[in-house]
Amino acid sequence: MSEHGHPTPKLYAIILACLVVGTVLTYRAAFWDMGIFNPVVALTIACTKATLVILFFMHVRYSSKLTKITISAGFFWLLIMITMSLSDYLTRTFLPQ
Amino acid sequence: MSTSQTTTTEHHPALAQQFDSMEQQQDASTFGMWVFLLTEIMMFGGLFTAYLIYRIKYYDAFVAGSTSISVGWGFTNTLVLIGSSFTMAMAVWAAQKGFRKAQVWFLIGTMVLGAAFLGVKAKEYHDKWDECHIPGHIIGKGFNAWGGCSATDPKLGNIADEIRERDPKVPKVSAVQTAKQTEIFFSFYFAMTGLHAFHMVIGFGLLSWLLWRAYKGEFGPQYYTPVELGGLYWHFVDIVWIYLFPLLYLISRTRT
Amino acid sequence: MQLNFPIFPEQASSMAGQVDALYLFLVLITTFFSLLIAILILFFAVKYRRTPERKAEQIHGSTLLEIVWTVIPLGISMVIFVWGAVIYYHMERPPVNPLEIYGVGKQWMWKFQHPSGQREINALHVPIGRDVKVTLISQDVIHSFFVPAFRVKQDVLPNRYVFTWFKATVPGTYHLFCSQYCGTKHSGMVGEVVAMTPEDYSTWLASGKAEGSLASLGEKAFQQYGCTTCHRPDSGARGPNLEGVYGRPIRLTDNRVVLADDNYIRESILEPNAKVVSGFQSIMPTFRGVVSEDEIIAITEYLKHLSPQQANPLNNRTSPTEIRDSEVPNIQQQNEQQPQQQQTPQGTRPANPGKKP
Amino acid sequence: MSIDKPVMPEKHYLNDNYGIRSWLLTKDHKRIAILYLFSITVFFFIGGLFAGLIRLHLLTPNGELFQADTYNRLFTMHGVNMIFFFLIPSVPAVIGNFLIPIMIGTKDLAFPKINLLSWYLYIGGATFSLITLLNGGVDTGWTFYAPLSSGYVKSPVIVMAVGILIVGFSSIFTGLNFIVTVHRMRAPGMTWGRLPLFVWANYAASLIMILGTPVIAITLILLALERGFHIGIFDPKLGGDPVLFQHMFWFYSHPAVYIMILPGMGVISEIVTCFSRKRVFGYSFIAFSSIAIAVFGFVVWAHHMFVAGISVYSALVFSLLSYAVAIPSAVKVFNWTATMYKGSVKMDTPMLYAMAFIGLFTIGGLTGLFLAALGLDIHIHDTYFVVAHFHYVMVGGMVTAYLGGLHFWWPKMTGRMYPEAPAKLAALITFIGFNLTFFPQFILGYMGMPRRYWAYPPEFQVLNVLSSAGASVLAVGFILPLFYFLWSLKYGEVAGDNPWQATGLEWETTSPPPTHNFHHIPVVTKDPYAYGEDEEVPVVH
Repeated sequence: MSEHGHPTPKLYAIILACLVVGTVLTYRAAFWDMGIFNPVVALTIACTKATLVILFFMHVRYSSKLTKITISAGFFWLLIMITMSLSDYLTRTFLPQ
Repeated sequence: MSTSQTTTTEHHPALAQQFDSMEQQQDASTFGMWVFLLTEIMMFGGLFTAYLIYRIKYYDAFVAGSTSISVGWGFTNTLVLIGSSFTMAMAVWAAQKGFRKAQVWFLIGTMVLGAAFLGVKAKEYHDKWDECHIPGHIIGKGFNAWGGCSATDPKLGNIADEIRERDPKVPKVSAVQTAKQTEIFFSFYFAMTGLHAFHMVIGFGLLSWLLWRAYKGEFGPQYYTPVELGGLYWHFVDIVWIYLFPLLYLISRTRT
Repeated sequence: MQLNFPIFPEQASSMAGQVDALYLFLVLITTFFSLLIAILILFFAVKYRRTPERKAEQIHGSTLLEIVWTVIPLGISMVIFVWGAVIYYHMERPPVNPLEIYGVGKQWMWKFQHPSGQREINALHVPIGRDVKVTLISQDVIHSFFVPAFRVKQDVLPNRYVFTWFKATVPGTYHLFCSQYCGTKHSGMVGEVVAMTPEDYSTWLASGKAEGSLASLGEKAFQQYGCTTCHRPDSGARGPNLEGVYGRPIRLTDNRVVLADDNYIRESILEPNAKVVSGFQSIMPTFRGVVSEDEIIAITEYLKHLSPQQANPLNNRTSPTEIRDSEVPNIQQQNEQQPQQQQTPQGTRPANPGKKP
Repeated sequence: MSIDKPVMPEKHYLNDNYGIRSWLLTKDHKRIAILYLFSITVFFFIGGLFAGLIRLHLLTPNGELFQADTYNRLFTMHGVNMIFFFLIPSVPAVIGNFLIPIMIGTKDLAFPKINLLSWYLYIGGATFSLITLLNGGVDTGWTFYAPLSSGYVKSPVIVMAVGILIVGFSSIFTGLNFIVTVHRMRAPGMTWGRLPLFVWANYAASLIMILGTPVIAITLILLALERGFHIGIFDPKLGGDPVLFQHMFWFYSHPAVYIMILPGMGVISEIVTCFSRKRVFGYSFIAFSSIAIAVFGFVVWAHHMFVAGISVYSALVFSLLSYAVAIPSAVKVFNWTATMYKGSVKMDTPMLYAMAFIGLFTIGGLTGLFLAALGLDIHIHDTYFVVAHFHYVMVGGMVTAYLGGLHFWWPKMTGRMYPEAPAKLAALITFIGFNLTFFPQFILGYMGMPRRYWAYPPEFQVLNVLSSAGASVLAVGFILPLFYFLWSLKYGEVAGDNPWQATGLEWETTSPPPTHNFHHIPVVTKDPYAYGEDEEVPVVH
């Protein structure tokens, strides 16, 4: 937070409101049948909420580039682990001709 | 201590010897915390990856398992945790501004909400115990060897039956079969929420320590790094829950 | 101690030559680069040894050289990758019309079953000149089926069939190893593979005291466990008629379509209600702990023989995702409409001249 | 400079304070490095003892020395000891801990208390897992494959898993400390382009430590839960998938080999430049290849699983990516070689080790290509070929680099020189013994001898005897330094601040350095490895 510009309590309150709305929305959305979009919607909302927390509650919006890179790296590596593992599981049933 | 207005040119009592300035110290500490959170992402990430693979593999059993946990309590807990994140953010803000009293109250608020979360979690765990949904049976002895649950009547089959009664689309799955696959769901449920709750407990400890120091008035605009770091940790734990809630509680609720 | 010890394994399968060619190529590459580096280092160390007269010449680097020694190794490794991938592709592609042998690994022995009913422990007799497909499963931990002379290796997993295949070319007796560490007597889980001429093989088959073919063993087990009570070819049957099911796509109660392969049949015996055929109740009890892996294999073989095609249709398929809806038979209807007749829709299937067992 | 004899500085980190408390509660990174040095030496020799017993046993084909069960415990304990308790902490926690703050010109690591904590975690975890020895050790192999480890073996797997878990956290904290220190604590003028390559390499290794280690932690937790409570995630009997364990295990354990080798590569970059009196050839290529190895290292793990029953398509992808990691390693080797070109080469002991490293690592790396080639790996997977490859990289590479680095910086750490003649002898013995031990194993592997075999067919005996003979030579090569290093502590020549006339901030302070490393925080104005600028052609010794 050396790079200044501080969030105010008002901003925090707005974020809180957004998070609550997001939670209610996830909850409601889970009961509408959207087929395969149910998990997609749920995860989209979750990601949005997480981003809000990271950006504002955790002050990343006001932090150095290094912090931003660090966080992106974390999620990027997680993505590597998930996609590369699934690359095995999702293609296992195919037999080569 | 905090009332004496030290400037960065003088030696602040909280400045460690290896650092040149308070600013460098705060920068390094905050960055260190982020790097630590990176490891936390990967640690939970391992669980998430495994969870995802089994969710694809045993989707129906995961639906059955998910349906058996109380979405109401999960929803409540999500709100509680979000609220605690808010009070934590406010505590950091108060520390930064040097409002000692506000800071103490916000920290107390965070702890109360955190405790409420853990309380609800304990209740949920207890319910699972009563329903014989604790995974980890000793092979051949049934779902839960300790809780007085019988070996041949795993209740998960009943859940699957209930789901089936309401929705004929759900495939018929035998009780034993469901029990075994749902057990994997519950293994993930307890591993993930357990690891999360463990982090909450540690966070609770951190908060108590911060509260004590805040009460003594150690934090102010010059030095509030510990509160900031505690906040980062607490928010991270909140983020994990933001993902856990839909992944564990809301798998295809439309079928119920 | 044998002092005239070999330093190269025997080549006794159709794949061995290909694998060795790649190996020798890589040995060449390794030797070349190792010598290059070693000679350069020693040469520089001697030529540019420290003397009071000479100073080191400072060189910062050369982008051109960096590119050269990035691109050349990249090129070489791509050649190796493609070469290795081609061999792997040949190894993984299931052979057409193979001799099918089943193997079960357990701590610490190998059991093999031939289609004609012979059983062997820690030994495997195979004819040369014919594709042999070994379908493998483990009863406990992970093992690995390894025949160095054939250059084949496959981890043998519990709860799931895997297969490997080879075509032996030279008669002889070769090592069979378990190469995945599997507990105390891991190194005792060894045996021999005997490759024989087809004539010797048939003699061997005839001399062995088989209690009937594998399929007949399966039929016996099928009756012994009372499978026929429900799996009957008439309309009142509580279970689907299993004639002609093997290798076919099956529609399940939830409208999914799966392929009735070895793994599906095994799962249906052990966990009957995991994937229930459309139109049937999930009433079958599990046979886990009742029926052995050997018997499952025999029953599978029996069901295979109930299919009109002798050749394993799985060997001709590409992927289960390619199953089209029109291909999917409705077993229930089949049961109701033609109760006595063994019938399978063959419309869209590539004609495979099948002989009935 | 050889006229006035160098003297020891009056006050330095070793005599700043005395007593056991001043060591066990120290926050000085240099003292913590010495603590690590002692402890990993102990674990190295314990692991070495197991290795010696294994080789002794394999002299005869029929398993005449030990019971199969004992043998299995020996190789498991050898693997666990060497990998988790020696190789992973070796260069980073000893040499890196000692040097990184000095090299970048700061007083200490960013978090000295956490640094001390990580030593305690290390020693606690490692000791804890040695408790299993009371029960005879663990017999799962260091890879702990489920379901063997989760349900079949009778040895104390959970204790071992917890021990490794604790040591894992030590590794995480070390990595965290290095990363923050490198980012936030550099001296004025120490830009990223001026960082010594040793620091770059350790930085890259630290990235792997913090990104990979948590995954092995959660994997081991799940394994312990599986074994204790049968939660069914890895156990096929309960519907779990044992291959998932392998995925999660190798997600860490493959990158972990780069934790082990990268810092070694950093050591080599320092030694080669110093003893050739040359700027390093292609500084930025070596620096970035470290990062490239760390990043690519994460997407190749399933090449350990080509025969494990993974999807064919997945295998192709992982094989292709495996070659991506080979390129930066090749780039490094070529750059080191080019650095020697037209240098002024002096073959002191550290340089001997460095040259051995380059040669052996080349062989180790190239044989990795065999294993990444799909069709070929089917045959050599889980054979002695893998064992040989791994030891060429880890012993021929990492241990050699560690010994080279220890000789190179020994005068800085202790203020005294090691004796040159026995050291050269030891380097030579190590080199010969090493090749004799492990080269025959390549042949054995291609012949088809599976690894972890307690007994083997008689036609493999000659090669095994050769290997065992080599091991005894190698043991001499490893024990020798122990003696002359100890000897030098008292009788070694006083080294002076910069016995090698090397560049780098660590040579600008006294030997041994003062507690706060520098009397004044240095300001960096020169590029790294600025050899030849103020050269008066020193001929040391």
